[in-house]
Amino acid sequence: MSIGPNITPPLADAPAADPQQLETSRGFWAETWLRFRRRKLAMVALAYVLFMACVALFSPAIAGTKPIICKYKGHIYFPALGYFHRSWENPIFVTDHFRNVYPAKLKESDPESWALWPLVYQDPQRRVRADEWPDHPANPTRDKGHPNSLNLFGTTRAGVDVFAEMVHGTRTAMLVGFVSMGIAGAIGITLGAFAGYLGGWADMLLSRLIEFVMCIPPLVLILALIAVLPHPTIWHLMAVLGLTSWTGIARLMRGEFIRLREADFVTAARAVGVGWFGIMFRHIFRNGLAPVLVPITFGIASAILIESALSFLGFGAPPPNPSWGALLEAGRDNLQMWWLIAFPGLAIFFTVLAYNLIGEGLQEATDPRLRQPGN
Amino acid sequence: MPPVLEVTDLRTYFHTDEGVIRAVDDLTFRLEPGRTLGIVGESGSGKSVTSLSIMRLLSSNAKVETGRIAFLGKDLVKLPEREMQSIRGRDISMIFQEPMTSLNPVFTVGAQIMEAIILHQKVSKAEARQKAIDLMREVGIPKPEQRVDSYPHQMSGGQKQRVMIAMALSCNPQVLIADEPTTALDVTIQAQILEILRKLRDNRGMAIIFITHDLGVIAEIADDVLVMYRGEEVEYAPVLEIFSNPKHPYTKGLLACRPRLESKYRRLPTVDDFMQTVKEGTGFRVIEKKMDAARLHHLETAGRGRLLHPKTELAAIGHPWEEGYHAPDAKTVAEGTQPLLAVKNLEVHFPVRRGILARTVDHIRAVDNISFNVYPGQTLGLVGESGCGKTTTGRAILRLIEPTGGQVLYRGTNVAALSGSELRAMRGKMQIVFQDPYGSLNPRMTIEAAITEPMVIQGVGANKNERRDRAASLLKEVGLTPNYLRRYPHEFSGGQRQRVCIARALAAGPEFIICDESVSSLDVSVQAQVLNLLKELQDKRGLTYIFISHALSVVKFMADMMAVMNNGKIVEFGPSESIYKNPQEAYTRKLINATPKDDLELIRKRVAERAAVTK
Amino acid sequence: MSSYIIRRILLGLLTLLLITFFVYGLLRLMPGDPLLVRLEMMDPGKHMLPEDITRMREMYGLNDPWYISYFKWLGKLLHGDLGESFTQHAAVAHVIRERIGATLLLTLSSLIISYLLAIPLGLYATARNGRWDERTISVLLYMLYSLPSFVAALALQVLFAVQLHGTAFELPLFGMTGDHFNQMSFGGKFLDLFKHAVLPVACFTYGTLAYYSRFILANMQEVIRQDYIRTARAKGVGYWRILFHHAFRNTMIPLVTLIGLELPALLSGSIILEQIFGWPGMGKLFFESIRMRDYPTLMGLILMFSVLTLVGQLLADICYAFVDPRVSYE
Amino acid sequence: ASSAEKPPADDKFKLGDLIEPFTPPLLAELDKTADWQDMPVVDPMEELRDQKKKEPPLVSVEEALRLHNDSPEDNKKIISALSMVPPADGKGANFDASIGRCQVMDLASTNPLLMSSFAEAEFGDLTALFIINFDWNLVPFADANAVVSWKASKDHLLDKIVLRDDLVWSDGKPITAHDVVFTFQAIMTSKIPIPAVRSGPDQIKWVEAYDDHTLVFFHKAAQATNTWDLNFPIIPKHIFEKSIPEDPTLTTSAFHTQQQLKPVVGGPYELIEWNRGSNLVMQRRENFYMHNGKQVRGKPFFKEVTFHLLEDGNTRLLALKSGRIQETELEAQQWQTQTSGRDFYDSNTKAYGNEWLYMYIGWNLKTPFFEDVRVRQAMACAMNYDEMINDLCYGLYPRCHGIFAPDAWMYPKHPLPLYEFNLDKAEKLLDEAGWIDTDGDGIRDKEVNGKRIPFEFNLTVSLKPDRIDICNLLRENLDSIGVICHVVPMEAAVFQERVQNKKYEAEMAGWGTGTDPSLTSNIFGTGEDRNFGSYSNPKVDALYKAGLLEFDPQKRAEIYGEIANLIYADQPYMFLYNQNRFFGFSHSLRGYRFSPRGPYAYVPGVMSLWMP
Ligand SMILES: Nc1ncnc2c1ncn2[C@@H]1O[C@H](COP(=O)(O)OP(=O)(O)OP(=O)(O)O)[C@@H](O)[C@H]1O
Ligand SMILES: Nc1ncnc2c1ncn2[C@@H]1O[C@H](COP(=O)(O)OP(=O)(O)OP(=O)(O)O)[C@@H](O)[C@H]1O
Ligand SMILES: [Mg+2]
Ligand SMILES: [Mg+2]
Repeated sequence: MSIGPNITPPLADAPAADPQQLETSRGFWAETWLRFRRRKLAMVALAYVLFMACVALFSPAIAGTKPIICKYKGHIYFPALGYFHRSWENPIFVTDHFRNVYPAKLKESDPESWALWPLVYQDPQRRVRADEWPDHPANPTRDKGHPNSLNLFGTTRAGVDVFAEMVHGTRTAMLVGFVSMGIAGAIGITLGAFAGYLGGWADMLLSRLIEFVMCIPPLVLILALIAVLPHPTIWHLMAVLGLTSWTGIARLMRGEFIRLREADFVTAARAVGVGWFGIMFRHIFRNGLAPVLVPITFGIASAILIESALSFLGFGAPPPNPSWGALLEAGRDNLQMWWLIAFPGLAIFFTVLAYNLIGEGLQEATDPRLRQPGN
Repeated sequence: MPPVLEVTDLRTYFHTDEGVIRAVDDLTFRLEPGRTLGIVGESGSGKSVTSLSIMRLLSSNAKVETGRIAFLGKDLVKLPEREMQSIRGRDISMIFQEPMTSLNPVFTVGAQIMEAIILHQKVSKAEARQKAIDLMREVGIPKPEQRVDSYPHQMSGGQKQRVMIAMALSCNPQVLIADEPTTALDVTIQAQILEILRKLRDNRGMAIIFITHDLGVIAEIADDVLVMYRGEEVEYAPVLEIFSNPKHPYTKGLLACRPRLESKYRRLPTVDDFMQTVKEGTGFRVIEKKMDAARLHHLETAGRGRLLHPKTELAAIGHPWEEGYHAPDAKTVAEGTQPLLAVKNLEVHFPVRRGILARTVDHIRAVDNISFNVYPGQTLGLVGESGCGKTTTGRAILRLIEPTGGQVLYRGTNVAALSGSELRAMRGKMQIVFQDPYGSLNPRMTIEAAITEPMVIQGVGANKNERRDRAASLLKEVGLTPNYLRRYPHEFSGGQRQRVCIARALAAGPEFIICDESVSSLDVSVQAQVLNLLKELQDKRGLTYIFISHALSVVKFMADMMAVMNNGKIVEFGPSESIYKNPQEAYTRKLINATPKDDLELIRKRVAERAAVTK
Repeated sequence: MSSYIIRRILLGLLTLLLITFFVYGLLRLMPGDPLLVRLEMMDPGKHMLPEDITRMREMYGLNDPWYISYFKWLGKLLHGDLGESFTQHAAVAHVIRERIGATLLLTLSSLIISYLLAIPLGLYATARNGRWDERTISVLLYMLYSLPSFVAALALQVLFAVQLHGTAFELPLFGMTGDHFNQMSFGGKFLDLFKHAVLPVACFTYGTLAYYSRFILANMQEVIRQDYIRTARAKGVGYWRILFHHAFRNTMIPLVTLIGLELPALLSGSIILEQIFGWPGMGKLFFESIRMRDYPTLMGLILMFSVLTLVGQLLADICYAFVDPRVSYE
Repeated sequence: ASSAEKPPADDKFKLGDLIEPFTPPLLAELDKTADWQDMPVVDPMEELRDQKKKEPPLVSVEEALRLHNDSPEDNKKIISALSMVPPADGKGANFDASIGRCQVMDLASTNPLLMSSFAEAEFGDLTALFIINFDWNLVPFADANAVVSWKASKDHLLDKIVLRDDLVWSDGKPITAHDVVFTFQAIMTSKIPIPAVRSGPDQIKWVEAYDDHTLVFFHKAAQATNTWDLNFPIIPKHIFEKSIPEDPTLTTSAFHTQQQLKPVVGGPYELIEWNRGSNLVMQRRENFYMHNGKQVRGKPFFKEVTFHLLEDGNTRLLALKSGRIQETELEAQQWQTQTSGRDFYDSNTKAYGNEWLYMYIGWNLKTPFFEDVRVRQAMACAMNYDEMINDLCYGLYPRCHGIFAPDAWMYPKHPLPLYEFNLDKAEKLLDEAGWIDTDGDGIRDKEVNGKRIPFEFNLTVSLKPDRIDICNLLRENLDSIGVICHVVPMEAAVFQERVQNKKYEAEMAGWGTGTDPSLTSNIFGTGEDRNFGSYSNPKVDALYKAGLLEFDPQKRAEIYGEIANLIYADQPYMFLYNQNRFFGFSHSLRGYRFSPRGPYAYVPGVMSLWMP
């Protein structure tokens, strides 16, 4: 230590202090991530979510009736992409009267052809019928589609494979949750923060806005939007969900800001000359995270259920669109077919669990008081 | 007599990302009923951790690695939490070092005291309330009937500290651990508190562990003294022994560098002038050192003499310039210089609210029509009874509280009229070190972030690395090591946090700083180091300070001009030396007289008194 | 404070005006026509004659632009008249009044029960955070959260109304009151209502537990590590008292916010559960009114929800100042 | 409450303002000129007893109750055994019994004039008084419980009805011809919002009460449907005479609110309790069947009838299984999967009836896609009917043969063959119609008005999963032949608006049957109200006109049969299936039988239910 008579003036002419053993320090969020990584359960949950994201991304390769890749009449095609968008499936298969049944037709129309098939020969949008695939009887319909070796999770009333539907439904489930809660979180946190921190007239106005949005029944709004939007899509649905569900987050955030804006460290930050933005989002926000994390984590999960309810109102993806919620809804009408509820229900449960574990982990990771190695 | 508390081989370590911190390493002491153990030591040497280990209130990353803490024969380390809980408060109670964060913000202080009373004594609510009021009166809180219903944030630092004391005393414990209980108290109140403690000790046989930096206080109250340095015990002996015949170089250094009202130094000596530590494996070795003459000369002559107000103004405030009366190197500010800060008729009133509709029934005149000037390069000392409005004045100057009335002119511009961005720019130049360092640090920001933030705002330092290096050197300046940069506020000791706050205030390169009790939790050596630093900066760059403190010796050392506040008003204002030499107000005189003395005579007298009592 | 409240109430009225105006616009924008959805339109035998449709359109004020209709509605409202339902053949006020009791019985008891359960659960979770018992409980709660209420309702119905039929534990399958309710004694009425309410309230409640208790846990964790908790422990305060008294009080701001947010739900009921249990609540009414584009009823309901929402927010804001002395509204 | 609103002066309430002024001749004059012919006056219960005598039960009651309803034969046996009614003296019937029934929808009103839903119709059957009614074959007659005699003039322009003098309202006041006149006038009042009941009575020119019991109806024109116009419920004049002008809505004034809860009725039961949204209790009316201490009409079988509002199918089934209700409608999958076990058959049985209710996919002929009949025929070939019937409909519904059911009297003698699933044929037809994939994107297209448009259309459907599944099946097939069909489920109101305003391309829906085939003219007649697809065929129009004026049943049947064939050939609709309705009954219930419009939409209907 260089405590001595020759006190080095700290500023102006301060020499670059010995930079040798100073590690570059991480930011708050980087450190949060570091602490998050130590929480086993949270990491397992995160892995689960990532796994689901992979399932969503590679769903056509997991379950489908269209080859992932095939060589047909001298060209290479990727018909499975048709599950993402119809136009990505080459029209040649329509022109050649494939009628969406590839295995036999491929051989029949071009004996030279070969194809790489998805893991499970099942379609999320239609029933697989007899003789499409060797030794593959038609999918059972009505209430006969108990889970079996060909239909792992059973089939729906119309004979659509539940496993395939769930695999492909992961896409919607993930997307809806993240996008809608992303929007809601962003709006809610920002407006709540402004209202709470600025107080006074800004609060009065923003709070009225919050109340205003709160009072609009979403059902009415959605139906009214149907009048305006000629073809509502899943993206509209996510936007609407996001734009209507931020009010709670905003109120909670506002409450935290009201509480924390009087805290001494905020006064200290003001004294240092930190601007309002810095105070709000560098100083207060990270200290008021706890109450909003909960609605956001639960919101991500419940968006999955809301999505199905809304697509049932004709808002969002049209019917053959595979979705967990739609399966549950179908199960509701026919409780005998327990598999329609059990599997999506489990998937939703795991998702709720995973998001919550992540939320818990995140909350604990943002608390430096819990900083301790190996925990 | 069997000891009430016996600590043997205590080792408390923190396990952190940065590795193991040996906060307490192999500590042994015993405490007998009716006796006081004073613990002194370097800031951050593990005093608080020791007391928290005894209370078993350590944070979750701390662990008592080895050792035994025997309370009446029971080993507290191994006691089930249930039993421990019944010991806390009733048998052992504690006054925490930082009263600001240790009080629950949503309960009135009265309720918090009453809870302790009801918990340990069979009394009704009304009785408890009465007792709480009595206790508050006893610890010197004015108007306790009104104050019981105050919330912590409505009280001054010293008042909160007294609430903590009242709370700890209310339980009538067998052992009282007082962790720097008087840092925020002015000397008169401090004397009063010490008196209470003494009485309790003598009448009830309460054993006290008294942690403090103020050797004067140690001299007044302790029977034995434990000196700690870097988590280890370096000396443990009866008080007279320590003062009359210190063995360890650290103790010697400590005794040598305590500031005295009558000291002549321009710079203060630190323990480093008396010893040197050498790393040795995981530990360290201390080598004694003698202060050389050159150093002593430097200490006595470095820097400028006192800088007083312009003569006309001195005359106006009743301290006309008299040649020869002042120190030979004292100067006055040139006539006609514009004051850096002019406070005119400043008033801050807090409403007192009652009832469901929270109607304002009265006002607390925290700052009541005060005016003064501070000239560039000057240090204004602000002293006064706890709760007299010092902090409020400081905050009002920076417009952190909107004043009820009056004006604050900074370089002639009215601070109240500044817009948001102008104000922010101005705040780069004006800084404040808060009285409550813990509360004023963002719990979720590393101190690196805390210190570099003002630099970013004021555009100091070109990039991240440069700023970090600057922060590191600032930390060194205030006596902390740069590898603390990545710690969070809660991972520091009280004194360390205080220094972090000073470093933060210095970071942006201000020209005017308000230091609100900024060195109260520092041991004398570190305190000296920090004070030296402040003076050095003043010399180099002409900084201006308002220095708020209870320690008159510190104020006298630092201040050119001095203001004495009482009840929100300035009762005396003038050159600090004149005021010390010749206090005009009875209140000022009382303050000066109550400063604890630590000369050997006095200690001997006290020891003799004690011996008589314990017989 | 009182001036704050008065100001808020005045502003609230303005907000209400804006909300109703906007929502009225939305209602009229919704595709669908209250006359075209009427069942008569689909009746293969008797159908509404075009002249009649025109006549009724005139009568219902559907020919006016929506803002004119809005002001007409508002004018009536100022006389305390909510108008007449298009589909229920009764005054809107009457229709709503008929449902309020049933809805409140369901929602209020559910709200109270869920907080009564969730608070201890949350506190318990705080105390035992990370241990196996807390983990088990929270996983169970998440499981309940993901269990669709229609499944739970059916299971409970089968168990209590069918399997336990004839035993002392039998509970009614549906409805809010038994047959000949009006002839029962006061105690009998109470018991009857109680029995009918058990299953719906249970279904209404279980799903919320996970959310509330997790919410409480999250906020408690923030507080439990503060220094003042250490002070309380040093005083020798018992662990549960620390949790409940010292820490919990400090989490009140978010909790009060949450309760304020939940307040309007008191009158919104639940469509699914009301359908399953044949409960004459507001959820069904609202849904039916939307389905039938019954504008007056919808406006009546929305006005009520809005008032409740505003009141909820106002109460929460006022409560902030009570639960946290640092918050003031001056 | 709204009485504060003062109507404009010229907007005064006037009873019967929609009736053209007319001075009826004296009765004696009429009797001279009319050439009265006797019309049937029937006691519906008696008729049912006669019918049962003609068709003896196929099995005994005990056997029927033991049967599992797994085939049409079983169904027939069960119905034949359990549709028995007690003898005229009521022997064997338990007159103290009460019945719990369920409704899927709440009543909106208890006023018979405001009746619109199924539940309201059933309530009307139990509580309201009708003069003219019809039986399970949809044959009209005058109800002998109310009428002494019914005569019609030979020119079909007059109907003379003499009421019985032992009829009283539930408040004891006699029911007279003046009540009928008053009701007619009320129906024909523009200020009174009577949505549906007015269609029919509006074809009546005048109703005159010549004395307390003698009524003459004057028709506007001689049409085969004239008697149907007399099928409206009667309301008490003494109750409404004063209150209607004050509150023409019939519902909102305090008096009317009270009337809603305790209406004065003329039917066999009266309302004693109505909890909106939950239940409704009716009690047998003493003064309906007793007059001056003498029984003058058949005693209604139940002491009390309760309607429970149960919207959830599972709850309904549980309620039946646990004996809380005695009868409920079943959903198809409940019939199929949840009512085959012992837990159901132990105390219940089930039965279904073939109804004249068909589901279709309707094309909007005004869109470029469907104006060509070949395209519509191609569509008809692109539906996998077998899968639809066997898988999606559980094999429970028969395929639809066009607008009339095969067992209807107006079904064509020589029906056209049904379309079969044949994608190759569909592709051929589409090619012929010019829908060819010219740009090689896999979607068929065609140049319309100089613009090339792809064959991509929306198929709107309401939010019913079974219907969505069927649309989806079509979508899948079309997709494989290069036609893009988006299935767009829509909320009911949106659906109705889009369809009724003809803003759609294709829709899936269904039609039930009216009482007379001529009623379908407003669906298929050019420019008619409900011709949402803008179908137009002059031949069909002409035939509808002829059918209305034809009084000979034989010839009428031929006319409508021809209409059915023409429409089937033109395919404005893709005809899917006839939807049956399924019911579960408690073992204790007897006397149920079905009609083409469901089990109770005729007389005696609900009144024939009883318990031993
Ligand atoms: N939670 C923690 N995590 C890591 N290190 C800690 C923590 N709390 C304290 N320390 C470290 O432990 C050492 C001892 O701290 P302690 O609070 O006992 O000091 P102290 O002697 O009370 O000092 P002061 O006089 O400044 O209050 C210090 O170096 C401090 O940095
Ligand atoms: N927010 C507030 N509401 C009400 N009263 C307050 C508030 N803040 C401070 N006070 C009161 O104002 C007076 C002055 O407080 P201040 O903090 O300025 O004292 P101080 O001189 O700094 O004392 P100390 O030396 O103890 O810190 C005290 O009596 C205090 O109780
Ligand atoms: Mg300490
Ligand atoms: Mg202070």
